[in-house]
Amino acid sequence: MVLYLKEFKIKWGMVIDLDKCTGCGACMVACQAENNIAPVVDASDKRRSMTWLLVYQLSNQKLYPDHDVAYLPRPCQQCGHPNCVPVCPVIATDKNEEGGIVSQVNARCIGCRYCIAACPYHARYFNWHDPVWPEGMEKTLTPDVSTRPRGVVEKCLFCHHRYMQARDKARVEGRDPNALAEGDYIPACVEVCPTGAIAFGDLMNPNHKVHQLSKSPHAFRLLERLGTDPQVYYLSRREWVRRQGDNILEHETVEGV
Amino acid sequence: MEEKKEGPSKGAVVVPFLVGFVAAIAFGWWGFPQLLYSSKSQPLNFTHLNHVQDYGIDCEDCHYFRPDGSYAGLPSNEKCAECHSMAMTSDPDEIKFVEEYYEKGVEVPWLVYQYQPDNVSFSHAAHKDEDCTACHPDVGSTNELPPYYENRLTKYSKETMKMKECERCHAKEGASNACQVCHK
Amino acid sequence: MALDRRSFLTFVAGGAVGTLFTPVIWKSIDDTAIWTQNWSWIPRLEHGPKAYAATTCKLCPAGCGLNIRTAGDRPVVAEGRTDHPLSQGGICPLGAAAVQMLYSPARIKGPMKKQADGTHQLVSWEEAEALLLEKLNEAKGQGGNVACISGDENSTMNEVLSGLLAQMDSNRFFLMPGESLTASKAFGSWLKQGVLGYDLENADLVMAFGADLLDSWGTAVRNKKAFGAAHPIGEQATTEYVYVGPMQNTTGAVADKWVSVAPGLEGVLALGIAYHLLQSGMIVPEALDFSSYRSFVLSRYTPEYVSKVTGLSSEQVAELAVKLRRANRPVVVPGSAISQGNGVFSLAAVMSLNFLLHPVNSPGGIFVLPDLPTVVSEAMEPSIIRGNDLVSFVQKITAGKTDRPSVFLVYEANPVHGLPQAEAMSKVFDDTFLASFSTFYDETAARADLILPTPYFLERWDDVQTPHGAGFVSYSVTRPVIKPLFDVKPAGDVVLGVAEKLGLDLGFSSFEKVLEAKTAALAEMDGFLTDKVQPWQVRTGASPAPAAGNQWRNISRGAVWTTAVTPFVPAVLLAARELSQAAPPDVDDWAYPVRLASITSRAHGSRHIAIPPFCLPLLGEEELQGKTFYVRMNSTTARNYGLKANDRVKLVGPGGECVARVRIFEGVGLNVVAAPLGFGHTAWDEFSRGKGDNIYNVLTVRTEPGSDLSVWADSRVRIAKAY
Amino acid sequence: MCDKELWPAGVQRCSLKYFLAWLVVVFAVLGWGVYAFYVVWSSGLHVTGMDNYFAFGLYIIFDLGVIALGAGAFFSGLLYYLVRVEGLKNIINLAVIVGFICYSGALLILALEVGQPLRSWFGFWHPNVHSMLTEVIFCITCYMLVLTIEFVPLILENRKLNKIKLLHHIAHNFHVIMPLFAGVGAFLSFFHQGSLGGMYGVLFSRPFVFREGFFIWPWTFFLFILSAVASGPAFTMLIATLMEKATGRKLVDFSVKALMGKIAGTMLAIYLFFKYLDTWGWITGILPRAGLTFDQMYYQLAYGKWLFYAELGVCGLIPAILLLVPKTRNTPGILYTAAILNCIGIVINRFVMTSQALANPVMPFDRWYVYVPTWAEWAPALAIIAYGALVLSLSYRYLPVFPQERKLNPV
Repeated sequence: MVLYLKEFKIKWGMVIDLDKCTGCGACMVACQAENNIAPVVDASDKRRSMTWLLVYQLSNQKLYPDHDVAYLPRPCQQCGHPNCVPVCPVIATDKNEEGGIVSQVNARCIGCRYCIAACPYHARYFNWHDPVWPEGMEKTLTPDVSTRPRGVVEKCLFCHHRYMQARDKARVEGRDPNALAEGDYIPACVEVCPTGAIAFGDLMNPNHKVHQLSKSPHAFRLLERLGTDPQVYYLSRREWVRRQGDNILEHETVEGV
Repeated sequence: MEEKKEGPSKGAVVVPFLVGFVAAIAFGWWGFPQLLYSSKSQPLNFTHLNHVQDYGIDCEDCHYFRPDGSYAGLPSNEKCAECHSMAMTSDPDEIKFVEEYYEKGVEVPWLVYQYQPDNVSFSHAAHKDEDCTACHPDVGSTNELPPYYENRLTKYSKETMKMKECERCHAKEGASNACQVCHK
Repeated sequence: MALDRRSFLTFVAGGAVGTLFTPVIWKSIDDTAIWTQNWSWIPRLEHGPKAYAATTCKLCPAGCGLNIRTAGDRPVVAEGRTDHPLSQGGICPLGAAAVQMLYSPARIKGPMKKQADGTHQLVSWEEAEALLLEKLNEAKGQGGNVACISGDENSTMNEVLSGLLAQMDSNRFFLMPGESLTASKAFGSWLKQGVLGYDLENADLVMAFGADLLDSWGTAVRNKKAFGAAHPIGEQATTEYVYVGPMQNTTGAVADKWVSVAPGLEGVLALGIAYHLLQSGMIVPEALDFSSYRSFVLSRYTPEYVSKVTGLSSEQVAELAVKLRRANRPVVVPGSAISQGNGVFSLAAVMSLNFLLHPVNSPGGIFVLPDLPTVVSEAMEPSIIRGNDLVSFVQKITAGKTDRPSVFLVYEANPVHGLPQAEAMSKVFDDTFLASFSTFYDETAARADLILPTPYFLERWDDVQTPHGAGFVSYSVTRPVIKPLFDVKPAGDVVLGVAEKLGLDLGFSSFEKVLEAKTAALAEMDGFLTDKVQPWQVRTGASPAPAAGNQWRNISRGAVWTTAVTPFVPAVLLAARELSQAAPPDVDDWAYPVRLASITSRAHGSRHIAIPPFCLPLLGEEELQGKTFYVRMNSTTARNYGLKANDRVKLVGPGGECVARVRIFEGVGLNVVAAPLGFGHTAWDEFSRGKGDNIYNVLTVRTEPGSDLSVWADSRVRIAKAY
Repeated sequence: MCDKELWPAGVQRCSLKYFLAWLVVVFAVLGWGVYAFYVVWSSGLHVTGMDNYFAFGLYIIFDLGVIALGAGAFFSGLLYYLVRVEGLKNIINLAVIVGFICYSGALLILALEVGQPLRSWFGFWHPNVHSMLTEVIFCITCYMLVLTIEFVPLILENRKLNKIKLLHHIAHNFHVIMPLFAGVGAFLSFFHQGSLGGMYGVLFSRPFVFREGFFIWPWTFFLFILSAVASGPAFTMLIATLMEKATGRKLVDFSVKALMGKIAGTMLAIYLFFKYLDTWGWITGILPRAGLTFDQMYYQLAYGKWLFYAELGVCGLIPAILLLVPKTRNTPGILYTAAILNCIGIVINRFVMTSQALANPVMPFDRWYVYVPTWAEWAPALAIIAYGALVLSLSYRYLPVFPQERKLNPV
């Protein structure tokens, strides 16, 4: 069933330390501001809200006082083997660019939502409403990310525009745009995180921190056994957290998941 | 044979058909563009050639890369006012710049022939070795600014390069044609 | 040829075929699709060069540095500032939403006067200032019958306001209630010239009692940075964080250890730990009242007693004591989860652990942070301001024990919504002239007779002096990054102008000049800028270069000033007398059997800021549904009161009640209900108005024996299913 | 006023007044649907019950349902024109009309379903050849053309139209080449029925619907074809019966209905054989490999196990037996009941594959949600049914749909 596999020399990836995430949500706010997502009056309608980055609360399901919680920020997992890409009938989404970011071009999207059905992470969002900013607030739109009309699908792109800007800066400075140093390109959520719970870099580059972190015995990926091969890794020293990263049958044991 | 007699003569069929055909062709290729595009002129006539030839200003003095890698496509009022904070001649366009724009603090609403949609992020840095006129009209070697045609439906400039053209060149040059290389 | 039907049809057919060979259809289809990228009701992007402006956040007291990104002079995004010691590149959700708040629909567009029908009408600044002048003149004639409430603990604005009051012979200047008041009651007798700070950065064990260190308490982002640095990603932690508090809030969730103790009982546990430390021979040589403290603790806070009251086992308590004893540089942080309403007992009990563990001013422990010099003539001393108890004052007025001021000035504060027992407390504004200096149309502005809108902090000059909970002295300036969008005026300028017309001399003509003078006054102290060396690094041996050059120029452009100077502390008092008098009784309250653990989170705004539009998506499905908010309790508590998940529940306190839905959350202690502050707004805008209920209404104020302080962090309620 | 000269020769129809009154009812329902179209297109899909969990809703379920039930057209055509099952001659016209209604209706609903209808042509211009949906878009559109071509000669056989020589010739020649279109139609139909199933089967990140398969086609590809073939003839037969009840006239000989029942029963049995195998493989293979159990796939009432037993037992095995045993099949009441159960079973299958597949949380910390359609979804669905009633009413009144009608209803 593998229709679609492409290897890249650069693979931008995140490693999120769930033992450091306080669930404060600064990343979610930064994401909205950076990516020109319109605020909505009733954001409690979670099934229609627009949260490219969403912080889930995980529970170890035990009663007080043995209870424990963890927060899991979920950006688009930028799967190495994305299910959303091959199903798109109009190539509005693709995984074809060096860096391995799954693209989403709203101008091409016809809004069939097949990709939303395909994504088990709920990382894709449909514009149920036309975006509306309170009067004047549209002046805070950044020039970097286009506004989207209703009726199209959108998602986290690892702040792809920052990647483009970093490449341009490298070009103007006479450096190789294909050999960015760690820190040249960082998504907004990573930048603001007050506890530094998110590391970002090239998973293929041994000089980047994420390369080693992704190999940690405490590292895991969401729903790894489905074969989506995400470029987002999570870290936790707590076994119950690692267990919740994937569906586990009762008799199955999880070794360093 | 009988059926043919009952029917109209060949000419009676062919002539209206041809008239309709030709009319449609004429409308489609001549009338339709007139309807689709509105013609606009630049707010000021900027004399590129004079600036380059008479005052020895380099293209890069106004059209330059910022240190962060972005491209300052058009000079701001401030840049122009380095020379034109007061009118130096009686040229009406120069006076208009000073009075209508600079002194009022309003940036000149230049019409960019090649303005790309919001969903496109064109990197000038990546194309800095190309010839500007490969995409832009050659305004630098004349003192006249050509008219600007705006598509009434899409609101884009008629000259805005279509994706096909970008893709063709990228393919030729071996550059990536992945969507997000240009789209944002 | 006549045009009969047949030839017309043939003509049409020809036209149709011809059209296929023209761009008409194909171009139209294509352009229609392109048109959908460009719907006129969806805003287009505006381009412009990218730039940054460094400033300091004023949305909560934590004083973080913000880097405001602009695109062609438009502020677009708030980012962190790596050069600011209070945030070090980090940012909280409220700060991240700072730029968009510029255009909040709740912004006040210009000065407003209350009409007879209770609505507000825009007026000119001349008229507004004339009215303020008239009212202040009346008050001046009545011997200074004016009071002021400031919601900004850290601004030099407090000097301007308290200076005005002082020159009108009034000393009724109050801050919104916070923990510096409690500290002042507990240690004010010997700590005259500063506050206590916590050197988290150099500690190897951080134990927070109540204080929600990693969300909203004190210098929240700096605390998180310290936590983050001590927990390098993917590596073993270098500093252990222990949270002693009522629930697995942000701090409890991520701390290395969570010890569940109901609100109000933190002090009991602390003295239970102190018992073990004292048993092991620890002493506080510099404390004058050590022996009475020692005998009080050893006689009363025996392991059995503490275990009975807190519900923790004796082993658990002993284990915490061992942790503290074994650590090289432990620091204990007292506080309440809502940064207010804490009693002297709780604070002094927890703080005594610090005194036991190490001398004051030792790295990784607690430091005395000196106050900065004041510049406005007759401005109240910071230590005096910290000791003024607003809630007691309001209670005295409503009880008729003191006279009601004829004029109330409220600066960047929202007492109508945010005082404990808010509904009852706000009656203090009946029959007075209430003037509100506010950026947003909050509940207090909605109630005010006169609204004097202040510029948003991105539009004005302001400053932040050492925030509560900091570990070091700091001073940084807030500066305008955009011209005011509306007809607003800096409150400092308004007050200085009115003072002048009142014939008072505060010594300055504009607030900007006050800040310049403040910056100049810093030269009295031996300070440095934090561009290369951070203040906590100085404590472990780094030596900074003294601040040089034009101080105002540097600081007004974003530089942060700090000093490592600590005042000499001859002797300390452990507040043994207050501890023994204020100790909570052993009996339980059966009328209000459930302990209320209030929550504050920066995701819900702050004391004077309602939840911003961009923070709404942060509220989970079980925090807010439509207009109803949720309170949390564990399944045992819920069962005891016949409640299930999603049931509507009524919380009744002695002073008020509110309705919420039940969220079963096992991270809350037994018989505790956790409820968030910051909801139930009635003014503001559509984004925050009418969502949830105001928990401030069910908070219960009691007077702590011994300290005479108003306390409500340990409020209790009755809960029952609501229908 | 009378429209008698437009009726097919030698048959009786109700009075025009009656007919118009009936049309008023039909148009009322249609009007409500048209209003829903307006609301959805002008304000967006937030008026539906769909959300970020339920990317597909009633629109897609309805489309899948009618396309499956409309499969009677291609399968009857295949059997009649290519396999030469002569008995089908008497119902083939109706099968074509029902197919036409189902497909055109489905396409109309699709125009609602996409968020950007003005861009829907991108599916042809910028196709992604890997996407099953691309296959669906191409095949459905092409098959719609074929159905139109198959419908045209029937229209031209209207008494008035057929008098025009040219139209008469066209109709005649169309009939001659009809086997070709039947073949093309069958080919297209096989593919898009399959691709619709394939759309779900390829979702390897949705263990509820993911299936392995043959080459690029997951097993659901073939199961959808078989299930459509099993329900289509039953549905066509039921429509014929419904029309008989509505008009009070005998239109098709019972033997034809029984033949349709036999075809449906046979195909249903074949389908169920594979479906059972597939389900077994799913429970013992795909689910455990994804770390899931059968029990985790069901939730409360809306997505309960009753759906599983209803689909594969009550509406699967039972109608298959009833349709295969000659004795029960030849009893009209049982035949109809079995056919209805058969159709319900297939609709349940399409519902489960769509709604339950999306409701089923894949991330362990995620939860179930229940999808409830709104009026904006029911109205267009009802409107398509009304549209079907309209087309059938007009066709029945003015076109010689049923060759046996004159014989079965002697004047």
